[in-house]
Amino acid sequence: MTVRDTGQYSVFDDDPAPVGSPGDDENLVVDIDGFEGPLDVLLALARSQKVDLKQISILELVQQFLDFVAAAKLHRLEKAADYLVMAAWLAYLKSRLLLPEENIEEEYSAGEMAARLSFHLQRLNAMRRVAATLMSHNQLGRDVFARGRPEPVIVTTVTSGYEVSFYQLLRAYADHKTRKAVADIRIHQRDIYSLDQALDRLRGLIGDVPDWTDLFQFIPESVIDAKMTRSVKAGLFTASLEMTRGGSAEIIQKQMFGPVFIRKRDRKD
Amino acid sequence: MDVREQSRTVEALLFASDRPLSALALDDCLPEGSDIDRLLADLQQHYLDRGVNLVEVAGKWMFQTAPDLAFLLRKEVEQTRRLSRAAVETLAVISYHQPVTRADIEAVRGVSLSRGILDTLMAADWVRPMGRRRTAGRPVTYGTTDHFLVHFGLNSIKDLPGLGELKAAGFLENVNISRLNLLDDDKSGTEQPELPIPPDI
Amino acid sequence: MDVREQSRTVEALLFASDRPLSALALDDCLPEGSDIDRLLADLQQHYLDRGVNLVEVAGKWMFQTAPDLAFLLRKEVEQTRRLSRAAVETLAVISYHQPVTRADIEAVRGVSLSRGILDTLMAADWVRPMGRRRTAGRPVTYGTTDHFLVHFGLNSIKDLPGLGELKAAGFLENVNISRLNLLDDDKSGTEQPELPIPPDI
Repeated sequence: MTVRDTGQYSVFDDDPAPVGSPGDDENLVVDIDGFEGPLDVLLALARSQKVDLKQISILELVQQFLDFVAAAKLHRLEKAADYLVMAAWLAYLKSRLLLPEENIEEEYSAGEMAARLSFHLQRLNAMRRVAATLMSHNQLGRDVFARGRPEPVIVTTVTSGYEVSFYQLLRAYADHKTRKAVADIRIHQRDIYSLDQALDRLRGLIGDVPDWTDLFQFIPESVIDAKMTRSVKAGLFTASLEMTRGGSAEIIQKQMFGPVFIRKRDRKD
Repeated sequence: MDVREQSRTVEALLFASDRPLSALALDDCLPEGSDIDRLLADLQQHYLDRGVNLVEVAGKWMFQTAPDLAFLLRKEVEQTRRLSRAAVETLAVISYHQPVTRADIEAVRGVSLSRGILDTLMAADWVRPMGRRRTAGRPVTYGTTDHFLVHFGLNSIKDLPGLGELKAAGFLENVNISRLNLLDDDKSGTEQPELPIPPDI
Repeated sequence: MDVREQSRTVEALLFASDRPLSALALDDCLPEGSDIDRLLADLQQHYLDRGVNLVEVAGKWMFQTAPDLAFLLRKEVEQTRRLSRAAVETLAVISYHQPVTRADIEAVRGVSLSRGILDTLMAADWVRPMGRRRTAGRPVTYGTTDHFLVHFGLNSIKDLPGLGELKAAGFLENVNISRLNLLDDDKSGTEQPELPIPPDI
């Protein structure tokens, strides 16, 4: 069987709902998305025992859950780590329930752990029952109606001329924050060696050097920072291309990834 | 202004309004020495078996259509939007356990509270932040609004259906404490057992 | 459905309707063979000397406050007004960042604070001058009032949900909070002690 959360609320009390008819375990088709977490599955399984929740067999319940998880593993359990953690805990509980008590020196007895699980299931069940009752209560605007055409009078001990709900206040702040998160983009100023700087440096130095020179010889000695060095290299390289294009220098690279050499060029050449 | 006129006045004010009015506010519109409680009781009696009833909700008074006529009126008015099951359950946990923290809600429901639930309930003006709990992290606590009471026709939180049974069964005790009490009364909250189960089982 | 039930139905329909209803429309909601004209006449008679009357206007029927009580409705016409969006946002900024100066508010909101917003918030008794900041120009700082707390049901300003809690509740979609917090750190002046404000401010 498949369970789907249709998003619709139904009066689920005493519905033998989610896990499907008990007994057809062989045909158990599991859709984890249909359940709201492992406790939900456990409650559905416990209900399928068709006894008072206080009387459920925890051992049987544990086994059913482990079967459920085993079946679900074939599907998309990776989405539901909670189920695996619960399964691990239940497997532990099961082993404790099967072992004789006296051999175990731990804080909680298996009986206590089982009682605790049972309590949680009973409480969740009780909350679901009252939730259903609450929703079936007469609701204003659904079952009972206020005056449809109220006459414009407001009889209040007037406290303020303005009406703002707490929700609106929080909403305003959150919207403001959301907008601000989009608007406040700060770009850190980065240290870069500009093309102009590189051109100035190359033009100034290139005349002093007679022959082919490794372009990176022109990196200023003051530059030691690795990031800055990269920027300077990029700047110098771009500048060398620029000067070559302009005819005031020529460059040569003898092998791939090898050094780039540059020398001054006379226009007359 | 005799009692008859006083009654008509209260009737007119309540009839004109589409939201509940407090006895105090109504009394302000009456002459000195009027017995507003008596007037309200009499009006309530007069309307008891009519198509419109006078009800007390959230400690205030309002006229609304008789519940037994719901089946006739429903088609007249657009159905209120359906809440998701998770939202309904969350609303129930908040209303019965209030004030509760997010963690409390998650502990009771056994699943983490997804986005869009609390803000939906707050947008409907059924739930609001109440304050902060005096525990580590001082988490915000949530509770229900007066509008919640009005919407569900309750005079106070004490009128929630099944409240007594839940209390008797120990389901409404402090969520975290009750969990520990179940195991060991002497254990203080700091010695929570480290069981590998999120959320707390 | 006997005549009594038919009458209750008509009464409820007229009460809940947001517009006057024709006899024909009402008749549609009643079983075959109902005498709608008779029902309306009887209802009109019943309400004749009460605080509300059933009246026929332009061939349609509606409940209306008795003419002699209309003064009640006019007397208290203190309609609540809506705050502008900018004002709500300013109020939110003040409540979260107080004490703040005008300039702070403008810096946080990124727009200049138009005249009248602070006045409006102060007139509503939600915001008040708190003191003067010990910086150049000694600008006045603003914060929220006790009345603000009462209005929004807060025990203290610390009860306002934090950014993390707002996000958890679904208010902040796709916003990186840690980044927001960082941006908020430039809230200047928090370390400077406030000066008490002279009484004439």
